[in-house]
Amino acid sequence: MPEPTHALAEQFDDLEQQRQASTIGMWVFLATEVIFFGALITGYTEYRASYYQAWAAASKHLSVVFGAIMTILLLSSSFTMAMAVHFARLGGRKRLALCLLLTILLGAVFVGMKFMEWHDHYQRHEVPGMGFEFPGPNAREAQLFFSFYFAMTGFHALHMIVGIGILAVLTGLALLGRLAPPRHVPVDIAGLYWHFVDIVWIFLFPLLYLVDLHHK
Amino acid sequence: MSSKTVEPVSETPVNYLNASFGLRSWLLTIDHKRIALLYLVTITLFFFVGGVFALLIRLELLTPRGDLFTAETYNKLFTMHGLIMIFFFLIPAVPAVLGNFLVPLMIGARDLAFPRINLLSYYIYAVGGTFTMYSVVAGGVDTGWTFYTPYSSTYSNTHVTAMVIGIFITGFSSILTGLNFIVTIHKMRAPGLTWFRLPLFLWSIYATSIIMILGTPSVAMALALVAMERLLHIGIFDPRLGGDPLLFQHLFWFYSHPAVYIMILPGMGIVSEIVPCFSRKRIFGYSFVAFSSLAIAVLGFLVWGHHMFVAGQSIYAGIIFSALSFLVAIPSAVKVFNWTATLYKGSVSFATPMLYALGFIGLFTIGGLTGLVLATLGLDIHVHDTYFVIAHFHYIMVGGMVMAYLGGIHFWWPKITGRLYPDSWGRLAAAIIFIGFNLTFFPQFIVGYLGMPRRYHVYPPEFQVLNVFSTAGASILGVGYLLPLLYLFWSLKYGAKSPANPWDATGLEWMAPSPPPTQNFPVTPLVAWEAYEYEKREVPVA
Amino acid sequence: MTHAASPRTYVIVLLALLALTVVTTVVAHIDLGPGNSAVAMLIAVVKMLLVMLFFMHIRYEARLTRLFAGAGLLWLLFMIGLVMADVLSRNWR
Amino acid sequence: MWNFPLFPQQASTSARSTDALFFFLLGVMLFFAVLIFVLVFIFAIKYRRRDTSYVPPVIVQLVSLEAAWIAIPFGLVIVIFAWGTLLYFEHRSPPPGAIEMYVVGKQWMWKTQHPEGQREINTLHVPVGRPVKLIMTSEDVIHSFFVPAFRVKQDVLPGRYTSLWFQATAAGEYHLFCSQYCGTDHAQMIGTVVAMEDADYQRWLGGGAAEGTMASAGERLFNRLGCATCHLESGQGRGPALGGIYGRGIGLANGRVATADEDYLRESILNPGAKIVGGYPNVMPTYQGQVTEEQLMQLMAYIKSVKP
Ligand code: HEA
Ligand code: HEA
Ligand code: HEC
Ligand code: CUA
Ligand SMILES: [Cu+2]
Repeated sequence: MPEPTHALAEQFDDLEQQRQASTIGMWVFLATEVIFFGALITGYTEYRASYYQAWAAASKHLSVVFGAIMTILLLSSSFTMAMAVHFARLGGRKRLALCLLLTILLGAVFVGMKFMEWHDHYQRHEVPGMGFEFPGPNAREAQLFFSFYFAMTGFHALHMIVGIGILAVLTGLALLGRLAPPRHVPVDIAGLYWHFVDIVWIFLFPLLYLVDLHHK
Repeated sequence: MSSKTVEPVSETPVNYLNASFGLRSWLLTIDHKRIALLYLVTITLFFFVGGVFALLIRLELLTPRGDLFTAETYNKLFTMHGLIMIFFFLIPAVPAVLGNFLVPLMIGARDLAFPRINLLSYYIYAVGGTFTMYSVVAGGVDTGWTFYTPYSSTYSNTHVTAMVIGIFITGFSSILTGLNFIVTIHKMRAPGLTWFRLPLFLWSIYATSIIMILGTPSVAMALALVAMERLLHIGIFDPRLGGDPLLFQHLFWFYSHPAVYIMILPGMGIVSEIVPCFSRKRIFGYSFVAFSSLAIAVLGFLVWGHHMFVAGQSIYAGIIFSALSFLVAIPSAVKVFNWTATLYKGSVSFATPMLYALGFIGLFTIGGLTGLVLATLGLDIHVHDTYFVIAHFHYIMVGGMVMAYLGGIHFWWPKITGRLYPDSWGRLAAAIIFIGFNLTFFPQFIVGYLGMPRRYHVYPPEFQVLNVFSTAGASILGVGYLLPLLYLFWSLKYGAKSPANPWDATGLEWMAPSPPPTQNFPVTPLVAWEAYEYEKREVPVA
Repeated sequence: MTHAASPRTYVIVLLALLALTVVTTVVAHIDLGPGNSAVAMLIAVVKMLLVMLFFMHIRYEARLTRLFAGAGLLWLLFMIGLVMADVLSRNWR
Repeated sequence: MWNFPLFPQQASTSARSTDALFFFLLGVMLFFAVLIFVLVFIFAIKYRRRDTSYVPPVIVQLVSLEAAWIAIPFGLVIVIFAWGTLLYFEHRSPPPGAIEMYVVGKQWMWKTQHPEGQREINTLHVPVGRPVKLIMTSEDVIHSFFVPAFRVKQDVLPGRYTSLWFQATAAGEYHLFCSQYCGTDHAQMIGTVVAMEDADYQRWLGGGAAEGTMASAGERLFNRLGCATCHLESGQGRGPALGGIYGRGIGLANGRVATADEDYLRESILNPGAKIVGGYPNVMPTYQGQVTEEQLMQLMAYIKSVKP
């Protein structure tokens, strides 16, 4: 979407109205995203209830340490994002760009690690539909777990990549000085999106990595 | 910023239609009124495509044998009829055409909150439609509009993936439209226009938008998973791989039941505008009608399992869903009673929009009441997946919603185009549609209770007579639908010029000139009155 | 313009989030029976609330914004709740 | 040509109770439809626009009226709901002692088997006056077993059992439809249910099946597949004794209790690791892919027949 030349689009009366509209619009959008991921989580919940043992066994094939590090990365990126929003409101151009860059970096490392993990699964024949192998009696249900694992992390990673793209554009704009108040609202909005993607992962981490770890 | 155009006085004042010319100015417009017209054209196209499929269905069912089409062809016909009618016609019909046109006008705004997103959602719709048409042209889809797994995910070898992608994409158009309306109605109302001064059309569009944003993602995900099962051969719903095919049905109906309220609420909104206008009376029970829209939107989310009473769902879940389905019928009842009461002691005229609105009330009542039969656990066992269901939903969707849509088009046509259409032709078409409709679908209640299953292209001969009625009705219906197309087109060139407020109706949209200028209102209006203050207006000569 | 939290708050929230991540990972290794899932979800909800309240400024936003933030979650509960009502009671007689 | 039916035959006990409720609803529907039509008609005619100087009165709302038309439909739907739910329970609870017949749906035919061993395709013979319970599954996609004259219908799912029951009340031949869309020849997945007087039915059965009763066929399978090597009747084998387990609560290794219904037995055979019986090791091999749906049903008939 091209940036409006004026800070105020013509359908609005004042900047505050415009800011509120954008913010509410984003929250409404996030509500739809909740249901989007929610459909997956619902399926996950049903099968986890039906095939608990298989899912516990399959979950042990994920690396908790890896997952925890990724969680930490993503939480930190949320922090830098919050700082970006902070500086955008204050009008610190360089600091804004720096925070955005840090956020992109953390996010990119997260996605990179995700790809590494997927690659590992691929090498261990843990990708459903592609010569899936699983030791033990529950191979069929474990494959179901991995189907959900890939769908959930896949859609999450897709959101991350979109988010990184948005932040990259914003970084450019920030450096050009085009996000100075009162035109900082796009940073607010992108921040909401980024935090939402973070929240999704906050749930995916225990759902996927932490099933029944106490049983060996 | 609002330009300082003075109230136009010249012969052809500048309006949104003649403000600029050329294809570009239409295809790249961000004016909500022009986008509404883009939708109008596309949706009409889809309606007639879906209608041709319907006629072919009816033609095949004229005889009990499968003499016209093969089984595969027939299965594709009803699938594509259902998909096109639902996703590409009825769901966007009122919100995207009339909603887009009217929401800013009715609240005294210059445009929607996000005009560019509005254009984007039109193009998303167009891209989704392209995928769908591709899969139709490439050979079609035979899963039924419900895409039940495992048939759709592993057994069907038609173009399911392309179709599913088309619907997935179109879903986002719906989401963005709903988002835009919600924000606009919250944030852009003219000063003085409080919630309880809003026209009821806006309440129902608001309720519809809630369903659009909270329901659509569920079906999008369900269909994405079907596509993944087909493409990657992973098991999500496939019972051979441990999956549960009922999970798909849950995710599908979590959207698709509320979606039936996407398809009816805006129609109810239209009727709530038309009935007071042509009775010259305030609507009876404004706040009850307003809140019943919200009640339908919220409760409507909790009843989806009534499509699964015999699907192998738990009987206890069935009981919950049945009870909630009855609850959601109450707010609809409230509306019907309030519209009826509005007529009482009114000054009723029978212009074309009013005929459609009255038709809506009657046919929606029949369709809704038969919904009670379906919601009754013990009875749905017998009538599920028979023509009784087909008749139920066509009564609501065709008898109800298509009627309301046509009523709305006729009501606001002078505003949209600045032209008047010949009212007598309008009334004739309405009558033909009413008769043709009942002849088509009433026999289906009987044949349904007799036990004729849906999605059958061959059937036992004792059902034939009733099917012949139905086919005869459908051809009358077809003529009825063709008429408005002709005379509305005619009116574009030859119709008399319309004044700003031909019906002398209340509502901000009628204060703008017909057709409105691009900016809608030169100065933001200040609202100091309630909706439907017809007692303060003159009664136009009938 | 709404005022928002200070960087100091952000740091505290980040530390809390990191601490909770460690806690949830450690607790997962302790046998609590069915309590494990409950604790994991509880911690996730707390983390979500922290992010929403502070990073996403829900604390400082208008009621309307909170309404929509809550609506998505409520609807998700509808979905999971009624689907599970079916799944869990399917084999009851 | 004009003697076409307007109402379906009533040929089962549930047909009568279903129609009773339907007629009640028909009454409710007629009442409201007529009420609305008549009111709209009368108001529209009586208050049609005659005089443009007439200003209709302002009636904003009447809370008592609103309350009435919320309360009355509410009361009515409670009655309908309760009645419908009772009927549903009747439909879903086969009386004890019902004859158990087995149905397998596949694209696009119905395969049925009687406990005595007779197999049929697209037909099902049943006795009049005795409750019959169908235990059904599908080999491929979802189908639905629908007999309009009996007012019974139940979807048939792959990987699971569903059931329905009826008691025919009149001898005759009735339509059997597949009512869940299942692909190309969905409309041809039809058949006949033949209800016969009990004596005729016994005579029909008397033809006898070459392979003996379902239970005996199941017993032969039980031995051939090696089940008998572990599941000794004495309970001393590697697996638990199976006598009398059907319908009982089984204590599982994970502390929960599962009811040994058809779905449980099916899962125990195809996916034994899913629910382990308490006190036994998880050593039973899976029989996934080695037994057909019909053989599973025979095994099940056998397990049900074994006395404790
Ligand atoms: C716009 C579309 C629309 C609308 C508004 C409705 C409204 C309702 N529908 Fe319908 N329905 C469909 C479209 C719609 N439906 C479709 C498309 C299908 C089939 C899908 C498929 O399988 O392909 C379907 C299927 C369907 C089923 C599943 C049937 C089956 O497959 O076995 C059920 C079951 O409960 C049902 C119930 C209801 C109910 C209770 C209402 C209620 O909301 C109706 C409320 C209205 C009234 C009740 C009338 C007005 C009231 C009065 C005049 C006062 C008297 C009232 C009382 C005494 C309560 N519908
Ligand atoms: C908005 C939704 C909508 C609309 C408007 C319609 C409109 C019509 N529908 Fe449809 N229908 C559905 C939604 C809709 N339907 C759905 C969801 C299904 C279920 C699909 C499934 O099972 O998966 C269905 C299924 C369905 C069936 C059941 C098929 C089966 O189960 O085997 C039938 C059968 O009669 C039917 C008939 C009709 C008819 C006659 C019309 C008429 O109202 C159409 C009228 C329109 C025209 C006639 C076209 C306009 C005129 C012309 C093109 C001019 C030329 C014509 C002449 C001069 C005669 N529909
Ligand atoms: C290698 C030995 C072995 C063979 C062969 C075997 N089973 Fe089993 N079976 C077991 C054991 C051990 C259990 C208990 C643990 C469990 O539930 O998996 C069991 C459990 C069962 C149960 C559940 C019993 C209950 O009390 O709930 C059923 C039913 C069953 N088997 C049927 C069969 C059938 C039918 C076959 C042959 C087609 C078969 N078994 C073959 C060892 C075996
Ligand atoms: Cu089998 Cu339809
Ligand atoms: Cu529904």
